[in-house]
Amino acid sequence: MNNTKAMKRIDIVIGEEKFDNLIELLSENKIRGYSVLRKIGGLGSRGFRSPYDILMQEENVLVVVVCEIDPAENLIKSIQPKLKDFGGMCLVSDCLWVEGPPISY
Amino acid sequence: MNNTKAMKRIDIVIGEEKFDNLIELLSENKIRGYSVLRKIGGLGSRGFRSPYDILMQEENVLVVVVCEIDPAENLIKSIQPKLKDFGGMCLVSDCLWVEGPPISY
Amino acid sequence: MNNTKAMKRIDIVIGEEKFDNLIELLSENKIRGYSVLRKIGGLGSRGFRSPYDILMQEENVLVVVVCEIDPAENLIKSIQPKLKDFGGMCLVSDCLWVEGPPISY
Amino acid sequence: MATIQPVVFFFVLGVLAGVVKSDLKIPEALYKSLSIFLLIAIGFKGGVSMAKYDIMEVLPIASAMVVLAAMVPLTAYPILRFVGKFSQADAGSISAHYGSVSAVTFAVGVAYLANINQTSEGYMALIMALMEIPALVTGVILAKAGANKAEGEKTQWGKLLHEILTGTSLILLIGGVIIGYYAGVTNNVAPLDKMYMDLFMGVLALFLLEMGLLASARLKAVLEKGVFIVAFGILFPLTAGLFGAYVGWYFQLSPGGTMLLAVLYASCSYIAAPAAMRIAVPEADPAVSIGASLGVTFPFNIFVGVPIYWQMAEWFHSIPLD
Amino acid sequence: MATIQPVVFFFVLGVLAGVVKSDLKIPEALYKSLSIFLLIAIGFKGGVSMAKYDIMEVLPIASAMVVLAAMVPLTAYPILRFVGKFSQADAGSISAHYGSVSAVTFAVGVAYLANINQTSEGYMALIMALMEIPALVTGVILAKAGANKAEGEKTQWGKLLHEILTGTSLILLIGGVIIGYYAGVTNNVAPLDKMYMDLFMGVLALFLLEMGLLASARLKAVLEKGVFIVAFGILFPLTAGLFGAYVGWYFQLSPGGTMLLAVLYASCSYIAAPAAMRIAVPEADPAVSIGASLGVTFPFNIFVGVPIYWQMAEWFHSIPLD
Amino acid sequence: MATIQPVVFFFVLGVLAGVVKSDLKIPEALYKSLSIFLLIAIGFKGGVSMAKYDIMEVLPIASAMVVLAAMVPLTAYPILRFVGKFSQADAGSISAHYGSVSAVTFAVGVAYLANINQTSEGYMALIMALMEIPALVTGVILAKAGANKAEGEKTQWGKLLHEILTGTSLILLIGGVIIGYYAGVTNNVAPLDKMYMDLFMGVLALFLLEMGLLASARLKAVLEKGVFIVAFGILFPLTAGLFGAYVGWYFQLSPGGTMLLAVLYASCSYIAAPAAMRIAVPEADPAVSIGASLGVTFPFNIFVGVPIYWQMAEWFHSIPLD
Ligand SMILES: Nc1ncnc2c1ncn2[C@@H]1O[C@H](COP(=O)(O)O)[C@@H](O)[C@H]1O
Ligand SMILES: Nc1ncnc2c1ncn2[C@@H]1O[C@H](COP(=O)(O)O)[C@@H](O)[C@H]1O
Ligand SMILES: Nc1ncnc2c1ncn2[C@@H]1O[C@H](COP(=O)(O)O)[C@@H](O)[C@H]1O
Ligand code: NA
Ligand code: NA
Ligand code: NA
Repeated sequence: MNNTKAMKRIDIVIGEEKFDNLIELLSENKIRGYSVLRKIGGLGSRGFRSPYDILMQEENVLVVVVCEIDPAENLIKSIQPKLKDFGGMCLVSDCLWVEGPPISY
Repeated sequence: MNNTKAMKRIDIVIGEEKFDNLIELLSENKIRGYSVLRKIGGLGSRGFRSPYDILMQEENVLVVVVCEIDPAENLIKSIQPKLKDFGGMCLVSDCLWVEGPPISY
Repeated sequence: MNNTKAMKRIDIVIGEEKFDNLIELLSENKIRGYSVLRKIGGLGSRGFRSPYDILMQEENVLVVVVCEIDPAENLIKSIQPKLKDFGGMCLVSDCLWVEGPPISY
Repeated sequence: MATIQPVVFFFVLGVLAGVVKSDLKIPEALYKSLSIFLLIAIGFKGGVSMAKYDIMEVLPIASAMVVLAAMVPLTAYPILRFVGKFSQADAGSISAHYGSVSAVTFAVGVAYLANINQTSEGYMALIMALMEIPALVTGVILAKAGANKAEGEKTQWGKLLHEILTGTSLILLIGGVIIGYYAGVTNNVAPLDKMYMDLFMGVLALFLLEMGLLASARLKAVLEKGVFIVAFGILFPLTAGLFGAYVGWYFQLSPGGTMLLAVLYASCSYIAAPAAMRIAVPEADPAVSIGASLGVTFPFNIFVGVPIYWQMAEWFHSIPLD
Repeated sequence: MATIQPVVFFFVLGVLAGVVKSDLKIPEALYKSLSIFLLIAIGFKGGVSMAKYDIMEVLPIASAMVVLAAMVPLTAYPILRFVGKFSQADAGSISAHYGSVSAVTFAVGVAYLANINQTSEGYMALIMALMEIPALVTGVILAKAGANKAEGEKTQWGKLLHEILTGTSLILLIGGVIIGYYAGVTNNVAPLDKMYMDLFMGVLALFLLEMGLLASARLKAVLEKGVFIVAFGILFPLTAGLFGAYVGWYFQLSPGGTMLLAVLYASCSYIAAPAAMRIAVPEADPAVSIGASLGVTFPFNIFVGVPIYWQMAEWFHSIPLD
Repeated sequence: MATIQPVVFFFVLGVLAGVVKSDLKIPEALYKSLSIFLLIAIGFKGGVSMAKYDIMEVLPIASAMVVLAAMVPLTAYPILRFVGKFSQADAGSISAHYGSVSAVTFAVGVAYLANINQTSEGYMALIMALMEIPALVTGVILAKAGANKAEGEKTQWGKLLHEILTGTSLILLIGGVIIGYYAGVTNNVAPLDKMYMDLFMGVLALFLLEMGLLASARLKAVLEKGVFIVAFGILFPLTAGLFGAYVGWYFQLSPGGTMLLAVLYASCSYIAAPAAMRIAVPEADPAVSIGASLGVTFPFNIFVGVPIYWQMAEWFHSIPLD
């Protein structure tokens, strides 16, 4: 497609309690743009976190980072050793960034 | 990319009232990991569900399942006949799972 | 995969204050289905919007549009000139729509 | 006539905030919390004052008033269908909205009575809770009767009845009535009244503020639908209120109770009815019914209607019954 | 025996709403706001009435009652492990839940006393706040002692202690006690009591409504686990309550205070304990412990237990101490 | 000097909870609900007591005090720019924050007066509502005047004025004043006071708890910015307060009103000003201004400032005016 740029999209789901650590890691990697979605439930190796259960107080966070291919690889490399502690999941996929907005990647 | 594994990502958006049915279906399919996002608005065949309208009490749920290619195909097969009743949408796309965290797929 | 249809998925993240403009643009483009996620934080060219900070009152909205390839290209074309004003980001990626639910694209 | 109560000006404040596009927003959780509070409080208060009545005497009268409430949608339907030219589905759905009730309009009526030092029968809260049943069922029958059903499209009566009978407002109102009744009979009202009676007006104020914000957003949509629906939203409740006042007087309610029955017949729903119609008559357009209900009739009732219904009640009561 | 207080029927209402699958939902923000309110109010009220005591005299007695509370999980564990055949982790975790306390059960006890015009020692709120510490620590030791640890699995004592000592309930209860004490001593209770004392019962009612909804969802899960855990959920609190009543009487608490100590020993946690166990004993299954606590013991305590603990307190106090 | 009021210790409790990293969290919806309540309550209470005044007499004095408030940012700016070496944008933005007001600090002042049995002019609430206008406009002018504008960068005056004039706090305060005034004049205060007057202090307590949590998170950021901004955050409000006390005394306010004017001049905004500056001066760094305002000046004012402003008011009033 015209006026688009091939980029990597990284989706990370982790427990809320690790959010600060992840953000720090992103800023060490000089990531200049990401989105954060809160109050996410789910099933994983640590069991079910119901998004409807108000007694269970654990929630997940989804952080979506879109960046160029090189920084993406570097980010993956520096995230990978921490994933065991973070839990959750980390996905990489391809996308096209529609050019136009101020560059925040 | 190194240390990654090719997987399928399935995004399902349905009305909240069908959530329990969907979860049951996932567990029948032995899905071991998914994420749930609540309070989603949208436009679909049943009209507009505004995420800002506090009188409209219907909300959608987005369930993201990441799994290996075989279970993904099985899941799709068993979800498809129910989609008419569920409404909403069901997408499949490709992604890479960054290895490291406890396996929850 | 059987019973699926190749589609485009467009992810748009913008400030809440531009939401109405975006929805108008979608309906001008005769888009018949989208999902809206609210209360999204993030980092971008306008700085950090913490999803945990209750004093900061700005939030982002994520709108996901899934549609056929032609309308997607048209949508991109008509969105692009407005992106500078909208800020945020606009991504395009490929996906398969699992057939079955009432067609809302 | 009494002065307008301060509490309704909170509605005006909400409308103004909406019109000038203020960034004022009532959190959704607050809105829901306030409605839970109001429903419990209305039920509880009613139950406490029901403790003074003999239930066996009350039930038949109350049932009659509930059943007669079905007249409201039955009257609304032909007007909407044949004068207003609405589709069968829309006419049925709007009828159901106007047959059903608005707990907040009722609350404004109660506040009005308190203001002019009038009392009313406690079981009006119970009547309000039950009135939704015939109204919604009648509305759905009107919307569906004789219509050619497309293949696979069956009215989900089971689901609908479940929705009506287990709806938040019915559960909380009736629960509040029973607990209030029990508290009244066992002389245990005392510590609960600080919250569910003393704070009633203050909570109503906040709720009306929110209603104003919501109404200002809806009014535009309904004005676009033309003058008929606006006229209907004003004239129909007056008629229904007159009928309610007549029924109340006929069953020898106190003037206060008569006025509240008029308010119930005249008021219309913007919460329970939309939810039920979405299930039973999904082909109806909620924008019209909610817009007329919330954008036109609700403000009309709380400002102009309530004092008029009181006049009607007084007027009937000036007629010697025997 | 006094009549059942109206407030507990809000719990029944919540259970019923859950059972009939009503669309009634208490917003999460309301649930959290109400618990913040209740914790502050319980602490504040306790602090105000503590202002009448000499703290130096109170502290040793209070400490003794807190330390003795560790007996509760120590007794629960062998029953769960060897009679109930639970795994070490589950038995430890459930023990911690039953050793810990439920502020809402305590609140129902306080309401019961108010209803029968009995007073109690203000420092019971302080004891409640502190009791969680020995209960949770003992529970974790039981769950872990002697177990073969898999590589890399170390009990995170630091994190656990931090979780316990800075948990919401401990912070708000102790904060409330101190501020209430200060307000009492400086004669400044006046404007705060309108909220934290007068509204207590009304807020408790709303909270119990929510608890009913939650309990109805949990009960099913626990019933599936078999009859043992249900029997445990009823018989164990009776035993713990008896022990609490004995300890209270031994330390010469008033009858009201004796009953509240019985309530504390008998009640079990469904908020603080699950949070702590998730950190310290992640291999335990929370469905059993929360289910038993919320689905069985909590309703048992507020309906049947509280009056019985009062009987126990009266019974002990009919024994001459010297 | 009076003892410190218990209510401010809720702020300390919140700070402590933040410092020990407690899991205590105030739901966002509660925070927003409490601020809506406080703004309405402050306005309403002011309106009720304004009903005793002749509005035509009050308006010119009130306007003068509002206009004179523009002196506050005009004084702050050169200090910040030339002593503090802040950029023009930052100096202008911080000036706007300090020229603007904090409704919660005002509420603590009102509570202080109630505590020492002093009254004040009801129209102070109106002054508070209006003061934001000159403060924010002046701040933006200072931030922008003479600066070379990059291409396409125009101050969005229209948007800014809209934001200021339709902001939540202005709408709710003025709405509350008008409704309170109407209730006062028509003798209809009665049922609303149970909520908006009696519960004021209890709600303020909860709000201060939240403010403490927020302030503890902000303080760290501001301490990193160095000693100047901390000193400014303490010394500047003292100066502004002195000026306010002088103006109040000059216009012959009561001692209580004089003190409240000092509080208004001395307090600074952490809600309305940040929102306005984000639109008008996006290049300013909000971390400094909110940090100084919430982390330094707010706690200073509620603990130390308020009693000092009362001393100032008393001191001026010991001077014979004629
Ligand atoms: N590279 C990126 N990856 C993910 N989200 C982004 C990215 N850039 C911007 N965003 C999102 O878009 C919002 C607005 O961006 P901006 O207008 O550039 O401040 C941010 O707060 C993020 O939520
Ligand atoms: N296969 C998966 N697909 C989607 N989400 C997942 C998957 N595995 C884990 N998650 C998410 O990550 C969270 C934490 O995972 P875990 O640490 O493995 O319990 C879960 O609660 C899910 O929200
Ligand atoms: N084409 C689409 N793109 C994105 N989301 C969609 C699309 N179609 C439907 N949805 C989502 O699915 C929900 C339910 O769809 P429906 O059952 O068709 O009304 C909508 O409210 C949207 O959130
Ligand atoms: Na009606
Ligand atoms: Na216990
Ligand atoms: Na100021």
